[in-house]
Amino acid sequence: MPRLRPVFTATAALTALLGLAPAALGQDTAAQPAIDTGTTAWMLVSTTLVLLMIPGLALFYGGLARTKNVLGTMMHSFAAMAIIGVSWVIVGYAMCFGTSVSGVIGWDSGLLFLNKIDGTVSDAGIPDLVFAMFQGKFAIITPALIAGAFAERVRFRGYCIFILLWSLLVYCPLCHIIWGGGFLTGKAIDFAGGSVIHISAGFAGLVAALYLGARRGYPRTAMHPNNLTMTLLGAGLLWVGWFGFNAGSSVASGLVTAQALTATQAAAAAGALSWILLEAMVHKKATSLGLVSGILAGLVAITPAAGDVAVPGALILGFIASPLCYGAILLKGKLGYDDTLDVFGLHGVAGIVGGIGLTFFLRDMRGSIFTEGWNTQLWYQVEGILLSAVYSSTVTLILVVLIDKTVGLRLSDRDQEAGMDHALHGEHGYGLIHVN
Amino acid sequence: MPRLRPVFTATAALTALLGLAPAALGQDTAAQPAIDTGTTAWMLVSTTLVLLMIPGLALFYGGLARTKNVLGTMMHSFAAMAIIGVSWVIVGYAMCFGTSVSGVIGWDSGLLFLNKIDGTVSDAGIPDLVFAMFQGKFAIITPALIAGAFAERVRFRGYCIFILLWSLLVYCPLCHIIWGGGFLTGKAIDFAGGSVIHISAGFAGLVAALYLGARRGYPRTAMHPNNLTMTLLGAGLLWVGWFGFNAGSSVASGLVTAQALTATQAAAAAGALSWILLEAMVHKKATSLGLVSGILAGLVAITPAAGDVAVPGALILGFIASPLCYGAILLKGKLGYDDTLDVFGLHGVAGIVGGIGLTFFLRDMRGSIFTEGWNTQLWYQVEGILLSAVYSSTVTLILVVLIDKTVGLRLSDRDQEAGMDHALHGEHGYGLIHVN
Amino acid sequence: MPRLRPVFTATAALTALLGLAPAALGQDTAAQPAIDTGTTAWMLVSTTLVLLMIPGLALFYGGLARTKNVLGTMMHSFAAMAIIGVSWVIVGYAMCFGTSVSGVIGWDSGLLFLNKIDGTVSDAGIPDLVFAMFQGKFAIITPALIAGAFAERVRFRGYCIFILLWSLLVYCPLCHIIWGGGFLTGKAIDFAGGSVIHISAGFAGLVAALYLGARRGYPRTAMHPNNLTMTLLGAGLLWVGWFGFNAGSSVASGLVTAQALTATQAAAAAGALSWILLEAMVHKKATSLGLVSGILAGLVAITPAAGDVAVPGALILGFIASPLCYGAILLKGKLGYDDTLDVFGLHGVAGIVGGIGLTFFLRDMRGSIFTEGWNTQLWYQVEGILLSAVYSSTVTLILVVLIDKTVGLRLSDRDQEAGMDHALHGEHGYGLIHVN
Amino acid sequence: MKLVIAIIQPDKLDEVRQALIDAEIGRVTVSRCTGHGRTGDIDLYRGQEVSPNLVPKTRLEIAVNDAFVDRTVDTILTAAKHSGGEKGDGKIMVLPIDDCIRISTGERGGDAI
Amino acid sequence: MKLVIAIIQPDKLDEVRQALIDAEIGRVTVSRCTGHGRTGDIDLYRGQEVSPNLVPKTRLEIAVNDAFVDRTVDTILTAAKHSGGEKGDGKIMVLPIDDCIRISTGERGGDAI
Amino acid sequence: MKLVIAIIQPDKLDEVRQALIDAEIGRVTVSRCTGHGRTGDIDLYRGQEVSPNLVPKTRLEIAVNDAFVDRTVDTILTAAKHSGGEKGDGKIMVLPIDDCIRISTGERGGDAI
Ligand SMILES: Nc1ncnc2c1ncn2[C@@H]1O[C@H](COP(=O)(O)OP(=O)(O)O)[C@@H](O)[C@H]1O
Ligand SMILES: Nc1ncnc2c1ncn2[C@@H]1O[C@H](COP(=O)(O)OP(=O)(O)O)[C@@H](O)[C@H]1O
Ligand SMILES: Nc1ncnc2c1ncn2[C@@H]1O[C@H](COP(=O)(O)OP(=O)(O)O)[C@@H](O)[C@H]1O
Repeated sequence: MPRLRPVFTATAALTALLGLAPAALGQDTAAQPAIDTGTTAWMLVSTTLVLLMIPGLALFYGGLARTKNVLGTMMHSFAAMAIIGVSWVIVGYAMCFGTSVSGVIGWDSGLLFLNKIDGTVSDAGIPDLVFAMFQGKFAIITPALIAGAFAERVRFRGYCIFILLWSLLVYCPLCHIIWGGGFLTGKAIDFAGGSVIHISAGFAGLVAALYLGARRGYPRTAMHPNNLTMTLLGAGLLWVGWFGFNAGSSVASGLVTAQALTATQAAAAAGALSWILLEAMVHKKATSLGLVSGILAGLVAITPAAGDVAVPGALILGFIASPLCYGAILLKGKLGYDDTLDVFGLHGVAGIVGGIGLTFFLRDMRGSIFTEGWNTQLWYQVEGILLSAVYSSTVTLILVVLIDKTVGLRLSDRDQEAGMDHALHGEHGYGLIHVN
Repeated sequence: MPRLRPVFTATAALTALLGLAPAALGQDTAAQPAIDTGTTAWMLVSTTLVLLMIPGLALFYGGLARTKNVLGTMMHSFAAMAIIGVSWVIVGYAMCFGTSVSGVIGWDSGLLFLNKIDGTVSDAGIPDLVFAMFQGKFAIITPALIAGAFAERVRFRGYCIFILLWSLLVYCPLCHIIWGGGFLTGKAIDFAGGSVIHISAGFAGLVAALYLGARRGYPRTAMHPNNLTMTLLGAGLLWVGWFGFNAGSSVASGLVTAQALTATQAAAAAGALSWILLEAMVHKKATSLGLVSGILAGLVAITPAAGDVAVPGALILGFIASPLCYGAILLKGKLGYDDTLDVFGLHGVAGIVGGIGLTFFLRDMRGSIFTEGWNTQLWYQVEGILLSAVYSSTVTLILVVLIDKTVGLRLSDRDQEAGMDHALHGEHGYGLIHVN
Repeated sequence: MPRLRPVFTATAALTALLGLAPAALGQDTAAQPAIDTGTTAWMLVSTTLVLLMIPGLALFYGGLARTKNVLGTMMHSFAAMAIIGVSWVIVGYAMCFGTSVSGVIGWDSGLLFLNKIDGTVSDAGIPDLVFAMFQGKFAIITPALIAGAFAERVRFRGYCIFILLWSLLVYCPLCHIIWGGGFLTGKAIDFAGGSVIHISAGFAGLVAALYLGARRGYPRTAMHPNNLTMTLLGAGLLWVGWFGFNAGSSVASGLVTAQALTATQAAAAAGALSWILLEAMVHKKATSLGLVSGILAGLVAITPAAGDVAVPGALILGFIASPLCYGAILLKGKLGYDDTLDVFGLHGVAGIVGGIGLTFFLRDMRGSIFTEGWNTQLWYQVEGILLSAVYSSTVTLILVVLIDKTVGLRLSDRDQEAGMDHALHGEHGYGLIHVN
Repeated sequence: MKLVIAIIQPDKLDEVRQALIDAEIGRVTVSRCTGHGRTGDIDLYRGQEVSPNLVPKTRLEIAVNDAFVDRTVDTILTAAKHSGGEKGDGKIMVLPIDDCIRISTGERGGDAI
Repeated sequence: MKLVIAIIQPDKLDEVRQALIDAEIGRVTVSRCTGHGRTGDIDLYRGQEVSPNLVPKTRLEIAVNDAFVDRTVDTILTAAKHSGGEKGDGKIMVLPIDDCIRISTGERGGDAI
Repeated sequence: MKLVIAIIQPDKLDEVRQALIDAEIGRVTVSRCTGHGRTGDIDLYRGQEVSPNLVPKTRLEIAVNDAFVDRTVDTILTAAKHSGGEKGDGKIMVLPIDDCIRISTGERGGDAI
């Protein structure tokens, strides 16, 4: 069937072009560590759970948007699945976990298309591909988090370009520096991504929101969530997925995994409880959005700390994160800028609370890195947070300005009025109102 | 940074106050059983799956409420996550699985804040924390189940106090008695919580519904589910989560686990099929609410039996549970009391069906406890059910009366008319109707 | 308690009647392979994940239907859970994986009610029941997929009979032939069900849609999705579940599992990206339905190939599947037949793309079967696809004609206008519009 | 000029619209409402038959010139009936209009209808 | 014949309907609307009080014969008030009707109301 | 007294409301409807352009005293136009009102508007 050969050759050419040796084919798998099926199973599950967080986030954010923007808002998360999903396997993993180039970025052309690790097993007894997939989900969710800050007023095309560049220029370096062998690896404690994920996304959101300006009509016009039941379900899925996010970050299926899961559960519950208690005191009413915001605050706060604090510490972190986020959101109202879905107020603030706060509740099991005492550790923590905040803010600012001036990022007033769903996607979220 | 020390000291003081030795820090982990990563993985997953049931339940119940009560109804489940989530790690686990005090309640101050088990591994090869978390999810879902019985007419504050007290005074003792080393442990077969969970919740719901009286307008006014698609999704998530609930209750990843999962699957399908066949015969129409009610009936009926009956038994239990629940719900209509979402009609009735029915289909693998013959076993079963029913009813009645007379439990007629969402939570479920 | 004995005896009689030896009771479990708890854990999880796909599919399809048909459409998936859920444990498994009868169908009366495997362990180190349950979920989802092709115009009773017969007469033979020891087993590569599931369902849908004719008003009347947010969530759950579907099909928790998961992730992302890029080029707008259709196209295309192609191959398969499906759907518009939710356009087309396309990207690890060279393999692939397509089409045609002429399959025009929810199920999806 | 308001059964909407178009009455505004009718729209709820006291209906508003009133009413009368007229088929009301303006052009009166 | 249109608070719907039935006015059409009122329907959004500028309301339409107009208006007036009259309780409008037709039977005028 | 009914494009609601408030017409009732217009609201469905035959519209009802009718109509005319008037911008109808009652106080007639 010679008609089909060209395709075959084309691929071969493509592979050759990219310098990919056909690694998997001749690989010697004898000298590898044995696979631990149990750990592999849990890491596969964790990968799946973190994937579940992305539709969860789409629901969480989508429910809070106005009816006319519900699809556009959900698309921000789904587009991250498509775009970063592809870029991660091509270059993202290589940039995060390749050989360190001066401690700030990784690179290894053998890791392009995950070629080199197609058949290898890591020391933890899991196929390297599983780790790459697990990390890939983190890379997907981080830019999707930012989207909440400028929801309801961003063009889709510009957004897509933004998250791709942000992922390569902000996420990958930070991930490499703190986790992948860069200059802060092994110093700052960031169990599952307080700095790398939540603080970097929080500050990116803040900067982008400030640059793009408020939505048309904000804050004069009341902007009501179109469907809070969706937001509640989203929060539920996020909590569920976070077990993979945090407990999976142990890259094991053992004691630390259990501790991370326990801390996650305790902090989420404490965050939720603390938020509704506060609302009950202030307004005599506990809201459902408050409860789920508290869940999120607790989950974010425990993220950097999950494997390293015990139950009392987790409860306290969750408990204090909520009032601080609450305060930050009120402050936003005062300052008048428009962080649509409070990405900074939740992820930025709770990320800092967790990153700093964990120093005081460490279980002290990780040995070596603590020999220098807790105030050294505190300094490492501050360093990690500052680095993420400053670096992410700076590059984000450059990106949004560039993109807005070229392809356009801010949605025109007319399109904002018509709604993103119709103007950008040619769709309507709910056909309910169509009588036919 | 001396300014931060006070926090640190405060925690230390708190810990000391509660009599918590800093157990985890100096713990000797050498003599422990080795961790089985596979079993640990499955138990972590089961914990996650049972967590998923709680948003699932929120959807299931929420979809059946009227539009004006949808958030209030979902909040019942979410509040349980927050409140019992915190109380469980503080005292709940100690009261269920601590050293037995006269066979009726557990206690061990070392288990407060899960302190003593922070680094220990159980004989099953899983960290004790995983078991504590798995059990914690059961503790969360049980009071959330009750909420369905008095949905649409309960004050949020009173509800929160109710579930906290109910969890401590009803759930913990029952859990201890039947599972945690109390006087029925090892006698009554209750694989995953027929008595402890469904029967206790079913009777509590019945009693509370009777005491609080019917909703304003019931049964004269037609009260339509606001969103059955939500209920269907909820049922789907419950089925999914129930695999963790039942198969996880084997605390293993092996043969019994597989058997429990198989029985669960078979019974759920049989329950669903039986309900729609019945409807098709009676009304010439099969409803979607009927199908999912059948799923639930099947799942509840198999819960006490999951690990101990084979496929034919599971099919039969599922098949007979549905018509009996159906009948009970029709009877409710006749008797005229208002168990809003049929907590008794589903969980109470199907729990009894399973608890009694399993005696006739036992696989007879568990050995010793059956040497006394099946009618002895039947008596144990009845004993367990009666105990749960009577004890739960009694304490529930005391609690609802006390709470209603003090902080208030029944929602005023005016607030019922305005809807819980607006009156209690200051929110609206759907912004769809807001034109802007 | 003699009153209860009759039931006991009745079961015994039933069991005896069906020729079921009480296998599990006296079974010798000593000579079995040891259980691998890790692999068992992952396979339990995979089973759960594939179960999750069914509510996922219900949401995906349900959201695309019109408001008046939303429950009826979701019921198609849920009914499959009930009906095939029961038939599978009774006879389905025996027909797929029993001893081969002339290479076209399996049979083993000991497998009825899964009796013989109640306590056995397979060579992969997992209880046989887990494998049976995992496969059972595939059996459930396949007929549910077909339902999309004739959504909004089919009677519920006829549909129920159709899927039961289709499952027994089409699915079971195909499954046996390609996977269960039949004449194509070990020849055609169909890792997780490209032919067995997607192509067979795609062609069945096509044939049924052609026979039943278009919906009343099609294509003159615009028929709007009632709730695209539901469809998006459904797509998210499908992606999540597909990790179980594909990676679980390795029946392991190791290297191939990881490779299958990686390929799945890469292809889904590539499919989504490719679809929105295409839309952006053609319409200057990327739609959310397009993005999720692309996810589906990618997932279907990688299904037969998941364990056997590396990242570049997966990306390419995903990337080309979307435009081909897109084209097929446009063609449908031209040809004017009414495949309501594009079952053929997505599952049929992408299944063929994957089944043929994989030949050019094989990792070449499976050894022996490739010694004959890739064009032999290509021929096996074509054979598998042709077999599924022709066999499924033929039997489906017979079934729909028979059922339509007897119990009735096409919904009357009047009932189509009133909507399936009201006419067939006596319900309404959304009570939102009820003002009370 | 008159405003014809018709409350009909939702399942008749498509037919009525088609009939109106065939009678050259091309403009109409449709909304959802629920009515307190004599008839029951029986739903099932866990084995119980539930008859809602407010039944979903569809509301049409059609502004017409005086000469078209009868044709409009007759068309609806014919198309909205279930097999010769059933309870719950609905009602038509005719209200006077003082003025009518087309927004895009500013035309007034009969021309703007 | 008159068309009585009443915009009321959603939580009063049940009471108003019951009162109308008690006053032997059994037919009514109900729909949802939102109004630009003077009053605030305060919602909470993450600790901030949000006062929507369009407040959900319920709209009743009742076609009555002239003799019934006063009774209808008075009934609504009484039943729709919150504790003696609050801002936002709503408004009643009375419009003339030229004709009314029952679809099922074709009856016209006063009999068809 | 007159009842001004305007069917406008949903995306113009905010502007129209603001313009009315600026013209001191502060009360309005808003609801959703769909209209059978001449214009297409093109949606995409898997690569196909779908033009719904019923397009979502927004319906305003404003009860005004006779002196305000022109001002109301003119305000809407100006604010609801898309760049000088496009197909589908909608329609305004003016109906007579016999009486108007404020529920909270029982005031009647012009004062209650
Ligand atoms: N007098 C009325 N005022 C307002 N709406 C009415 C009136 N009469 C009928 N309707 C509307 O018409 C619908 C059909 O009325 P119903 O009494 O069921 O039909 P019919 O009178 O044709 O038998 C009702 O649900 C209601 O919405
Ligand atoms: N002149 C009017 N035109 C149209 N709708 C009106 C008018 N006046 C009041 N309404 C409707 O009645 C509702 C109640 O009005 P509001 O001003 O809050 O009450 P009240 O005048 O009784 O204090 C408003 O939300 C609006 O929907
Ligand atoms: N005669 C009419 N009767 C009822 N509604 C009408 C009438 N004419 C227009 N409409 C409403 O106004 C909307 C706009 O009408 P359209 O024909 O698109 O605008 P225009 O006439 O301004 O070009 C329609 O969708 C419909 O809801």
